[in-house]
Amino acid sequence: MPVNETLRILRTVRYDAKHYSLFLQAGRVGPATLPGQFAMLQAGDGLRPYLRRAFSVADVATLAGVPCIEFVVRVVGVGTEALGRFAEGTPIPVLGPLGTPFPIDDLRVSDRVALVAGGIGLAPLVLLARRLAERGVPADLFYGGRNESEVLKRPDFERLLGAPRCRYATDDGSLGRRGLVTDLLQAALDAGTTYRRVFACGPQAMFRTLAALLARTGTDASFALESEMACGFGVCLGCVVPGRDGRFLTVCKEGPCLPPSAIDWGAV
Amino acid sequence: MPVNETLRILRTVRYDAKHYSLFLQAGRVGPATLPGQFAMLQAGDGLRPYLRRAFSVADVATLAGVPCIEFVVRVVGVGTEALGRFAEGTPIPVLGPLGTPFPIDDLRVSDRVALVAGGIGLAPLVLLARRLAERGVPADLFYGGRNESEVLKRPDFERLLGAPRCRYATDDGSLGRRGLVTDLLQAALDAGTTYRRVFACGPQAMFRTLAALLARTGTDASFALESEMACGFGVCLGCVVPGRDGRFLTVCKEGPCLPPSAIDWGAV
Amino acid sequence: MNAGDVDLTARLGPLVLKNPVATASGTFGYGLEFTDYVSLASLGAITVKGLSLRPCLGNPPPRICETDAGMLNAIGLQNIGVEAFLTEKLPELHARGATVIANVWGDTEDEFRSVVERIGDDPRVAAIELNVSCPNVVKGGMVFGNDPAALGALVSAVRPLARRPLIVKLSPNVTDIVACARAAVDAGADVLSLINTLVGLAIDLETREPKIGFTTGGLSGPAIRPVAVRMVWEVRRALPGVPLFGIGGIETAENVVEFLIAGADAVQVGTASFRDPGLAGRLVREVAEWCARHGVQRSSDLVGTLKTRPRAEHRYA
Amino acid sequence: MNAGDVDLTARLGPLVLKNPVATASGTFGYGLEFTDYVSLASLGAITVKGLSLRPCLGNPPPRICETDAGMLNAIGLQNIGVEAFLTEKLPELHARGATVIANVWGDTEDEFRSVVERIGDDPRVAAIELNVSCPNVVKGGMVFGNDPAALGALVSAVRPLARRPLIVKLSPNVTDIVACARAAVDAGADVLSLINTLVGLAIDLETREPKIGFTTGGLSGPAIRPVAVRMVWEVRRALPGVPLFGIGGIETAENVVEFLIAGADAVQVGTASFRDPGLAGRLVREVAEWCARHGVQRSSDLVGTLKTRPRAEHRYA
Ligand SMILES: Cc1cc2nc3c(=O)[nH]c(=O)nc-3n(C[C@H](O)[C@H](O)[C@H](O)COP(=O)(O)OP(=O)(O)OC[C@H]3O[C@@H](n4cnc5c(N)ncnc54)[C@H](O)[C@@H]3O)c2cc1C
Ligand SMILES: Cc1cc2nc3c(=O)[nH]c(=O)nc-3n(C[C@H](O)[C@H](O)[C@H](O)COP(=O)(O)OP(=O)(O)OC[C@H]3O[C@@H](n4cnc5c(N)ncnc54)[C@H](O)[C@@H]3O)c2cc1C
Ligand SMILES: Cc1cc2nc3c(=O)[nH]c(=O)nc-3n(C[C@H](O)[C@H](O)[C@H](O)COP(=O)(O)O)c2cc1C
Ligand SMILES: Cc1cc2nc3c(=O)[nH]c(=O)nc-3n(C[C@H](O)[C@H](O)[C@H](O)COP(=O)(O)O)c2cc1C
Ligand code: FES
Ligand code: FES
Repeated sequence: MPVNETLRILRTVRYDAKHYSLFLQAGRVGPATLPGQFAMLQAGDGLRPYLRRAFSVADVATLAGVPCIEFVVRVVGVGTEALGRFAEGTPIPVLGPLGTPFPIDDLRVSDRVALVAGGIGLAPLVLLARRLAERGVPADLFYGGRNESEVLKRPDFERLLGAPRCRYATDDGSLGRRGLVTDLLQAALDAGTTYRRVFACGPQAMFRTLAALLARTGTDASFALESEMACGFGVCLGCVVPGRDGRFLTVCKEGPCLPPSAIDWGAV
Repeated sequence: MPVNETLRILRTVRYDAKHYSLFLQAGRVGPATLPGQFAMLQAGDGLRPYLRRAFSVADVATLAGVPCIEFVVRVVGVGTEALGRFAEGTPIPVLGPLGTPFPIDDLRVSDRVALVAGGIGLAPLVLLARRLAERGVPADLFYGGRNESEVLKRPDFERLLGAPRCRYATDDGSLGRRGLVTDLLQAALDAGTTYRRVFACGPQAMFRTLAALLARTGTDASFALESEMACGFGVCLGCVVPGRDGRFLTVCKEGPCLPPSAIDWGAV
Repeated sequence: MNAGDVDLTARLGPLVLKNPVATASGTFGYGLEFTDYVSLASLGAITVKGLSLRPCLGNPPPRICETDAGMLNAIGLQNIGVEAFLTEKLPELHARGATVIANVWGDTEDEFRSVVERIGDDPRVAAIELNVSCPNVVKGGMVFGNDPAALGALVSAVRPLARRPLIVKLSPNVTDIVACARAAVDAGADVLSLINTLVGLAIDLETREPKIGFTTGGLSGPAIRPVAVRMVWEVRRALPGVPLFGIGGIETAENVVEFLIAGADAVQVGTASFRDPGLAGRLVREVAEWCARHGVQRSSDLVGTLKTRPRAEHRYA
Repeated sequence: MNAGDVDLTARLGPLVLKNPVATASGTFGYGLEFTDYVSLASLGAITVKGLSLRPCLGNPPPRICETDAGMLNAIGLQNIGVEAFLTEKLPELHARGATVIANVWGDTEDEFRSVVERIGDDPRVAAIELNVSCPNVVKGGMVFGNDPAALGALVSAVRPLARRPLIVKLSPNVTDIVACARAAVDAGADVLSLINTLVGLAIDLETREPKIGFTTGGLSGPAIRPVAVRMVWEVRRALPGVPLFGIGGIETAENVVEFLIAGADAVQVGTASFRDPGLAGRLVREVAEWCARHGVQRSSDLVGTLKTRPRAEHRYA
């Protein structure tokens, strides 16, 4: 049951000119959030941006003892720009948690899963890693970014999953393997690793390659999709992706976490 | 010759919930400003407010040794609200100085003038008082406000003009006489004081009463008018007041300082 | 005066609402999505997503984009169909005490007639609103909405079948909104809603493709409010007896009051519900407070009270 | 590629501009007010305030108000008259190297003809722009602008007298912008400008009076951009050979490029010059930079390059 509340900024941590973490009071949204869910944040009360923006809840934790929600944000336009400039204490209207989370209830300690992140797609995987770790489900991270400095929250992943389980790919080879994150996963699969389920979040191109790859191996998967959203709770019907059955699926409600097999990748 | 430049906020001094002084770097606007002129300030780069807002240059001075321009602002809507909330150092686009200043070049030390302020209409009179003081022209201040706390910059006026020359009227009698500022002036005129020129700024109702009063006594005057402005430099033709001759006068260019005799008060 | 003492009743011909704040079709889902944020019973009315005879899949994405002070949409009228609405949504809406306006559309006159017939005299539907103005369809709405004669013909065809109060929602993409209003009223509309969205286009410069898959989309939000207020005023002035819903860019109680003064008997809140799903409920209270602060006993006393000045002709020097 | 290497030339039939960034009538005075902020010679063109035969006093205030992402105005076409313009302003504009578009209007067809005749073949006037679309007059513009037949008749009457390139500036307050465009072109317009302002209304709630003395005003600014871009695209698609000025809410180089892609050969910057009087000059440079960054050698290569997808009809489940 989503909550419409106003939460104050506790801290903003900048990674580089384009990336930051935004820590808000946890409010009622935080404790209710499952991995893969997101929230709609209003950046200021002006007309630009006009609509709320969607952000995965990256983590639910504490900051100096205060319960908080963390969002990891890449600056791409007015909304993400504005959200990063607010002072500590600024009240931010938050609607959440929203959407269908990653399916993890059926996982057991004997299962092994993969987390695949491309760029800012790391965001929903932090909380997922935390919950899997709490439940003792072993998870391998495959994380691709442009370069070392764009690979974010590495310490968190390595602490939660164990450093040896975290593998990286960068475009320039500055961290891990040079190349694509999907190559990393391919290599692992080729080496005979089998995964009970693959959880992924990243750019469209990554999803496409991954969907094809996983379809070939018949691996179960859940992708945390993105699309432009006006409402975030299933009423504008603006955020849809074409489904296999010819219908359109709402990314905000039926998603964001959807099995790639439900999507008509040819029509995306 | 107006300058279109960006000046940083040096300090914001709040008087009460509705009033503040905004100190900007003087830039090239400051030194060029004559009393009665104004500047157009852009409050943020968003869409609300969309247009710049007009503010009289209240003073040109220094703040901790740094040359500055001061604006005295009453909060009435989004623009005046936003301008008061910016942090020190925020760059503000400023266009100025604009408009026709108060006519003071012909004044001599043997002349005596009156400054009449109603409410936020004090703003342009501070710089005027400063220039008159510099030139040794004696000036009486008549300043009306709702109550004592809405009478702003009293120390400045009293230092520049001499405290005995400053008379106040408040609605509630909390400072000076209870009643209207025009009553104060009326009393002075009735007592036989004659003024070479009356400089005034205030709300419409004050202007009207004052115009009638001064027309009766045949006193020369200059009123710093206000109106809604889109451009501030004579091109939108949005800011006009009806003139005596049937034409419309631009408050931003032919004004803001206009002789009340030029205006068709019946049509305002 | 206290806000609680203000009479908010809005009378729109046969349709009487407990207050003048309703929600606009397509921006409030089927209502039930909002129960976490607002009490449906507290609203003047809720208008549900445009219903067609058969479930409609809608347009391929992208369907929406943000613009300055608004957004474009071309959802393509995706909906579950009138049948599913009546059986799956309406009972719960009714149980929750919502005053329900069924917004309906068709690709053809026949389809319009069939949807309206299907609703029949179901008392759980407070009124039927014909969307003759959706600009996002290839055939369908557009044709009816922008031509007074076609509009009149459509309303005439539907009117005899409509056994609930009939609202016609007008398109603003016309030269003469009064002609459209008159055509709808002459053909039997009980109430008019105005406005629907303005047709707009926004382009992705990198791909040189429209940001909306359908190319153009409907512009909504604060950007269009002055156009909407103007059209409400024009229609009110020309047809003073016709009840009106004002729609377009409403975000605040002041915006509601502006529409009432312009001549709307009630309003519908649209896009702003995306920004804040609890907005419509809050506006009911805030309109009451505004009235109380201004000594207005009945909000209906505000309706059509705009004082205009005579317009001068050009004067030359 | 460097910005300096980009060819910015804009060809609009007989009117060739050094770059596609012009200014819009009524938002750039007579040009000379801007010399402190921008080099007039650097602009594609400047369009001066609408000129009438006799000096016109304009409407009583209030004439303007801000709205969300824009403003309303009803200046009432105050201007110094064509005679004073030609003798007092044009010589200096010419000396400064400005490419001057004379925007003109009249209350009657005769007045339109007389203004155009008075300009004659003055080579210091690069083109004449007919404002048939100003919504702020009681008689006059409106009548011509919103009816294709009246518009065609007016342009036909003026065309033989116009000895400079003739631009017709269209009103967006119409059902069918293409019909208006076609009427103007068939009657001899060399170039079309679109759009003028949308008619809007805003109300002062305390006085219950319109915020604009004339009651309604013309809505301009970013709020109207999607409507303007759509109309440019519609006209371009229907009349691909007709040169177009795109106007409406332009603030950035990206906005200019959007209009070009939609089908405008050049643009006119309006209300945004009030916000920042130096804007138009900066946009010339920024458009060149945008082109350089995107490997576009000639800005005219962008014109009309919108890639649209086929529009699907409604699909039902
Ligand atoms: C469910 C969901 C979860 C998300 N989680 C995160 C997150 O954790 N961290 C993060 O940085 N971003 C996340 N995003 C993306 C984020 O919502 C967009 O980056 C943001 O809306 C852009 O807003 P803006 O005003 O900065 O940019 P705009 O000016 O609105 O847009 C800039 C560019 O980004 C594109 N864009 C806008 N919205 C989206 C979107 N939703 N998805 C993809 N592209 C978009 C636009 O088309 C445009 O090209 C998420 C999106 C969704 C739908
Ligand atoms: C030459 C000139 C000098 C000025 N000097 C000062 C000054 O020194 N200090 C100061 O506080 N204010 C001054 N003003 C008034 C100031 O410009 C307005 O208060 C401001 O524009 C309001 O902006 P806003 O966004 O806060 O309010 P808005 O939301 O724009 O408007 C709120 C209310 O104020 C009214 N309003 C808007 N603009 C004006 C205006 N220009 N004059 C009168 N009423 C207006 C509106 O009609 C509305 O009712 C001056 C105005 C002019 C024209
Ligand atoms: C996403 C979206 C979907 C809409 N769908 C419909 C619809 O199905 N039927 C209809 O009559 N109007 C529809 N509209 C129009 C709105 O009901 C309303 O008339 C318009 O958005 C203007 O109001 P606003 O500015 O408050 O949003 C839709 C609007 C939006 C933004
Ligand atoms: C204050 C003002 C005055 C205007 N006067 C004229 C005019 O005299 N003639 C004309 O053709 N258009 C006039 N216009 C319309 C503009 O030229 C332009 O078409 C319109 O404002 C849309 O562009 P924008 O959104 O960039 O302002 C005026 C616009 C404004 C805001
Ligand atoms: S964002 Fe509105 S339905 Fe998904
Ligand atoms: S404010 Fe534009 S002419 Fe005065």
